[in-house]
Parts: sequence; structure tokens; C-alpha cells
Amino acid sequence: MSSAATDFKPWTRIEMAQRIAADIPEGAVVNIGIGMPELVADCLPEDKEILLQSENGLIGMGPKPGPNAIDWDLINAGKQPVTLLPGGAIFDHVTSFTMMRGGHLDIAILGAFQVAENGDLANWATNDPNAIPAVGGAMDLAVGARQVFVMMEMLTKTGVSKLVQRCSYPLTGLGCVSRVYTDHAVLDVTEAGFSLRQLAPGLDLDTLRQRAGIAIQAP
Amino acid sequence: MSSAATDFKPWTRIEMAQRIAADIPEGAVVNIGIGMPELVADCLPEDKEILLQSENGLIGMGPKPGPNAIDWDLINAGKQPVTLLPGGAIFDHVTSFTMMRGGHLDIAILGAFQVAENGDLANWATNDPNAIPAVGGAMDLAVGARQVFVMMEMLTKTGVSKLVQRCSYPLTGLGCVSRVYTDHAVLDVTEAGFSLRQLAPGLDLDTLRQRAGIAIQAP
Amino acid sequence: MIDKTRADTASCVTDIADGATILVGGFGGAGMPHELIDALIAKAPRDLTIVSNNAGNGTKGLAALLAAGLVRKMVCSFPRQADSFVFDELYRSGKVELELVPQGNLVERLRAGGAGIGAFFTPTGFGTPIAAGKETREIDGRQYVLEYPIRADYALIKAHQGDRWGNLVYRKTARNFGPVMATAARITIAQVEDIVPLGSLDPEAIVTPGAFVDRVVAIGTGAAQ
Amino acid sequence: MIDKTRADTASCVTDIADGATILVGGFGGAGMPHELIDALIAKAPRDLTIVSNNAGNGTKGLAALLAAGLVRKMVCSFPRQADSFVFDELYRSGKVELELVPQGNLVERLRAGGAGIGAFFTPTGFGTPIAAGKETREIDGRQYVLEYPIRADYALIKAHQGDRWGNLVYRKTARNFGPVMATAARITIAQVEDIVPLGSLDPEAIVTPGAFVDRVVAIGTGAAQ
Repeated sequence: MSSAATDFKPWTRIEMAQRIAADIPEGAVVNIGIGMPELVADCLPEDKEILLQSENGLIGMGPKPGPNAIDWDLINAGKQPVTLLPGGAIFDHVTSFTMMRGGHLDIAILGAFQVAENGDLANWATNDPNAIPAVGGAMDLAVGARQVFVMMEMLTKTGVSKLVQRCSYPLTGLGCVSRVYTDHAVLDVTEAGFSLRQLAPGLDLDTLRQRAGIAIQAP
Repeated sequence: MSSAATDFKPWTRIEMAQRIAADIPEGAVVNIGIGMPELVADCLPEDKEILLQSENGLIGMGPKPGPNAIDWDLINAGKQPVTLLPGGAIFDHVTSFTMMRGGHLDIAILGAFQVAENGDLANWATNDPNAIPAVGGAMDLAVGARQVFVMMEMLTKTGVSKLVQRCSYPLTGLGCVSRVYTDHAVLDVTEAGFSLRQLAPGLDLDTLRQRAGIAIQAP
Repeated sequence: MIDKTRADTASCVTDIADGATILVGGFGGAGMPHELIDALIAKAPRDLTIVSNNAGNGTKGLAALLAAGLVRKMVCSFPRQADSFVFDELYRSGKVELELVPQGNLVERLRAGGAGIGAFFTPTGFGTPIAAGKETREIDGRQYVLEYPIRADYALIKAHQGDRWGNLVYRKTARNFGPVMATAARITIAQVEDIVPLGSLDPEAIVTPGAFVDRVVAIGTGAAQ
Repeated sequence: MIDKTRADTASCVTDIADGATILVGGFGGAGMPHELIDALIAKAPRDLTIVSNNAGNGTKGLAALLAAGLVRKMVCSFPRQADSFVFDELYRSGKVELELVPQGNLVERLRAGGAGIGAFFTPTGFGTPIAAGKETREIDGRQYVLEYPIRADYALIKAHQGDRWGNLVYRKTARNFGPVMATAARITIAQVEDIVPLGSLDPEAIVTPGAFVDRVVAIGTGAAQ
């Protein structure tokens, strides 16, 4: 076994979010999932117009409102107050899921418990029988968005890789993930499995493979 | 064969329309088909609020506009200019057919080539191979409206009854007709077949049965 | 004259009986018909099946209905929330049944119910535990799951303004499930901030035509949250 | 900066190739994108499949497209009209194919195409020649026919106003098929009377959000009919 790179510093969540934001092209219609992906909204470049869609019926979502401008009738999927940009639109749930499931979103950015090398995604439930299940719109995004980007730390708190051959947690969608942004590396999901796009500073591919515990193609 | 009543005068189309209009309760949501049923719109009682729906996306349809008020963006299913009453609404085709097929219309008033004693309706095509077929929204109204009223002359121009045991023309819908308003009589469609509601003046039930060539229950 | 307006919320819910299936609008608090739910709690029919995106927040609205012990079953997409402790407790103790439906399937099943569609093949949930035991089919190279309509006895929804014909407009993202739920219930009851004279709503901006609405009651502004 | 506006109709249709399937909005003349059709006739791709409620009126719009000999197949609900002589002649002489679809099934198939639904069971047409050879099923005591989505390469629609993000509002019953067709095509092209500055359309009254629209061209008023 090769030793881990000693000068490796994993990307912070903000750095991961910045990396995702930089990869979103102008004009993209993007749905940002609840949780860690919400950081991406704050990292979007100001010189590009990117349309954020929220499952509860809006597109053209703007930044959080100031404390005196909160309107509880204008919220996002995470039920937090948001604003609407000029050109934004409000619609009902039927239209929103037509947009999501019908292939009208360019990118969905989701958190995950596990991503498999065949693109399977598990992000809504663990195998804990005592947990209250909740799925929301994740399964619709998984099947509907043209590209699904996953944003997650590569390892669990106990050091287990979330990049797997086959998911052991209940699936959200089959073969749906296009790319995974982790604190260790950015990986594409290809027909041949995970393929390296970019390594965090100080990390080499062998060390990444070892930590991930899974085959990763060289770029 | 009994002789036809000598003092029988069939109802005129206007009288048929008036009879239908009088049977529509206040508040009913009604779709009026293209052709003869259009006469019903002009006969609606002014002291009742009845909501006319048109398949091309409006409800609360008002009378024809004056010659200087024609707007070719405000038309009915027959592509004729109409007006919108205060309280009327415009919607798209998806909403319109949700309303029609989803059971949200109280009454659809349709013309017919044939009505069968089991309620089958044939009103969109004859067996003429040279005819251009056209069905429009008739099949949706047939399955979707809570009640389907047919308005038609009872006999063809050559004296053949349009009230039949089973339709010989291509069907529009199965078992969908509730009531038939003809120039001879008003008939309900019941589990036992046609049942008389009202006879045109000067006509007796036996003569009606003979002309219709079909069993008709006494009221 | 058609007049779907009601004087108070109590008279809107008097006929809701034990065992009813009720659609409840809202996404979190936005669009939640709090005052109609309060009237429903006062009327207290039992063994209700409630279809709503969430399963209550805090102690108001759906959470209060659940706490009152009137709900036998919840059909929803996202019961677990930071403040869904009322539902969580009832669910863990086996006092309420849960049918978990992906949000898009929930919406589409309601839409099918309102639009007269008998069933539909959806890609959502294929290959996941949600599809367990359900009919699936490959169509044009893609895998789908067959899902069935949801139709209900009542819908309780919240809109911004309404008129005596039942026409409704909504406010911002409080629109969410209101329009589709209005189509999928035998009796749709809408609470609005105010009832406006017939003809004052822009006919091209009316979101829910009155044909989908049976009762409208004015609550006044400031009722939300 | 997102800018979906185009300077003229010709530049909207340059990539439409032979054999394309094209949705064309409108119910009779209302909502018919006459100027985009004129541009399509000038571009002259052949063997087109056209999906539209009618099959042309008089000598303009769809009738002109048919007369130009560019259409192989029409998919519509109501081809026969008082002034549909162009289609009638082509159909009778076997020069154009017809797929007749009940209007509600046409709308629902487009909606399924736009909404990612694989197929659906509709009551419309059951027991009629329209359902001949199609899969049927009894669900909850009612008979249904299985129908499949319509998805197209292009949609040509007409709206009232649009902005550079592609947001659209329509005018009265010219709305009809526009919103659903916008969802069901790979490329949706809208002609509007005028293009307004971003932010000037009421976000709650936008009927077609720009996410469903790819190109917008201003035609000016008075273009209809």
C-alpha cells in the first residue's frame, strides 16, 4: 500500500461549491438540492446568468432576502425565504415537475449517501429502520435532469467511502449520476466507471483510489 | 300500422334549444358542441347563471360580439368570435381537457348521427370512405361530462330513425348519452332503453314508437 | 346567482365525515390552509386519510390535525422535517400509517385524478424501493413504473383572492399544490385572503377557474405563518 | 447574458431539416404562428410531420405549408373544416398521411411528451375505431386505452409578449396549444407581438416560463389573421 500524501488538504465545502459553480454554463437551468448543494447558490459567478429552479414552483431564484424583506410565501425547496430575480416566474407543482421530470433542467445538484460506479444514486434513506423516510423531489430530479451532479464528502465520518461498486442503501435512481464533486476529487461517471477529472491539491491518483476503495480511471 | 297523428307539428330547432335550455340548472358548467347545439346558447334564461365552457380554453363564454367588437383571439370551439362574461377565465388546452375529461362539466350538449338505446353515441363519422374524418373534442366530452345531452332531429332527411338498437356508424363513446332532445320527443336513456320524457304537441307514444322504429318506455 | 362564498370556515367543513380522504395544500407553511384545518379539528371527523406534501410543521396546521388524533393515514413525499416532531412521534408509535410517494408522482397522481387519467407510466422511482411490487414496463428504451390516480372527497387549499364563482389566484410560491388539488377532489374548499367582486380578477391571470372550486371563505390578510 | 431573441423569423428556422416533426400551435387561426410558418415555407424542408389541432384554413398558415408540398403526415384532431380545401385535396389524392387523434388525447400525449410520462391510460376513444388495435385495460371499473407521448424536434407557437429569457404570455384564446407544445419539443420557437424588457412580465402571470422556450422573435401587432 502506498502511503497517503502528507500534504493533502481536502477541498472545503465552499471550495467544492465554487468548483461546481464554475462548471455551470451560462443559461443553464439548475435545480439545487436541499443541504450541502445550497452552498452552490452563493458561489455562482455574477457575470453569468444561471436560472435556479425550485421544485415548489419557481425559476429565476435570487439570493436570500434581507431580514426586513422576508416573505414566507416566497420560499425554496428547503422552505427558506428566497427572492425572485427580474425575469423569474412562479408556477404550480404540475408545471414544476413537468420541468423536472420532462428533461427541461440542465443540471440537478444533489447530495448523496452513496454513488455507484454505474451511476446509481442513493440519497434519501439509510437502512436505519427507526428513521422517518422522506424522499421529496429527489427521485424526479434523478430521472429528469439532463445531468445530475452529486456534491458530497467522499468518506463518511467513520472513513467509509461513499463511492461504491453497488449502493447498499435504498436507491434514488438508476445510472443517473453524471459527475461527483467530493472533497478529494471531481469524478465523471462513465461507461467504464469513475473517471478522474480533477484531484484536490496534494493528492495523487493512487492515494485517491486507495481511499475511495474503488477503481478510478485516469483522466 | 297506425296512422301518424295528423295534427303533429315537430318542434323547431329553436324550440328544441329552448327545451334544453330550460332543463339546465343554475350554476351548471356546460359545453355546447359545434352545430345545432349552438342554438342553446341563445336560449339560456337570463335569470340563471350558467357557465359555458369551450374546449379551446375558456369558461364564462358570453354572447356573440357586435360587429365592431370582434376579436379573432377570442373564439369558441366552432372558431366563431365570442365574448367573455365578468368572472370568465382563459386557460390552456391542458386545463381545458382536464375540465372536460376529468368530470368537471355538468352537461355536454352534442349533435349526433345516431344514439343507441344503450346510450352509445355516434356523432363524428359516417361510413362514407370519401369523407375526411374529424373528431375534435367530442370523444372527450362523451367520456368526461357528467351528463351528455344529444340534440338532433329524430329522422334523417330520408326518414330513417337516428334512434337505434346499436349504432351502425363509428362510435364516439359507449353508453354515454343521458338524454336525447329531438323534434319529436325528449327521451331519457335508461337501463331499460329509451324512456319518454315529453312528446311534441299532437304526437302520441305509439306513433312516436312507430316513427322511431325502436322500443320506448312510457314515462 | 352562483354564490360559492361561505360566511365562515365552520360552514365549509360541516359535511366532512369520518373516513374521508382529504387533500391539504401547501408546501411547508406556504399555502397551508391553517384556518380550514382549525375548522376541521373543531368538527373532528376521525380516521381521515390526508394527502399533503409534508406531514406538518411545529404544532399548527397539519401538525395540530395529527395531534388531535383524527388522522389514520398520511400520503406525502417529505414527512421528515426539522420540526415534524408531532408526526414523527405518531409514526414511531404506530398510530399513523404512512404512504411515502415521490413528490412528482404525488403531483402526477393528483393530476391524473383531476384529469380523468386511469393510470400512467412514470420514470420516477423505477428500480427503487418505492416501485417494489408495482407494474413496470420498458417503453422506447426507458423503464417506467405504473402509478394510479389519487382522487379525494375534499380538498382544503389556500389562495390569495377568490370570487363568488370560485375563481382563484394565488400568492407567490404559496400556489404549489393548490391548483392540482382543486381538480382532484369531489368538493374543493378554498380559503382566501379576500373575496373580490366578480369580474375583478384578470381572466387571463386566473390560475384556478371556478369550475374546480365549490366553496370559498375569506380569512383576511396576515393569516399565514 | 441569456438572449433567446432572434432578429427575424428566417434565423429561427435555419436548422429545421427534412423529416423533422414539428408541433404547430393554434386552434383555427387563433394562436397560429403564421410568420414562422412563412419562414418555414421559405426554408422548405421536406417530408415534415406536422402536429396541430387542425389541418389548415384557407390558403395561409398550415394550409400554405401543405400546399407547398412539404408535409408528409398530419397528426391532428379536426382536419375537416369549411375552409380546409387544401388539406382535403391532398388527403383525397393520397399525398398526405393523416393520424386522427381525439383532441384531448392529442393534448395529453403532448403533455406526456413534455412531462416525461411514458404512456397513460385514457378513457377517451375506448370502444371506438380510434382505439382499434391499441392496448386497453379496465381500471377501477372503467375502460381505458393506452396512449403514448408525442415528442417533437420543434414547436412553432405564437404568444402575445415574450422576454429575452423566453418567458411568454398569451392573448385570450390564442393561448390554446402554445403552453403544452412549448414543453414537448426539443427546440421551441415562439413568435410574439413584442419583446418586452426582462422583469416587465408579472412573474405570477407568466404562462410559459422561459425554461421551455429556445427562440423568440417579435412580429409586431396586427399580424394575426
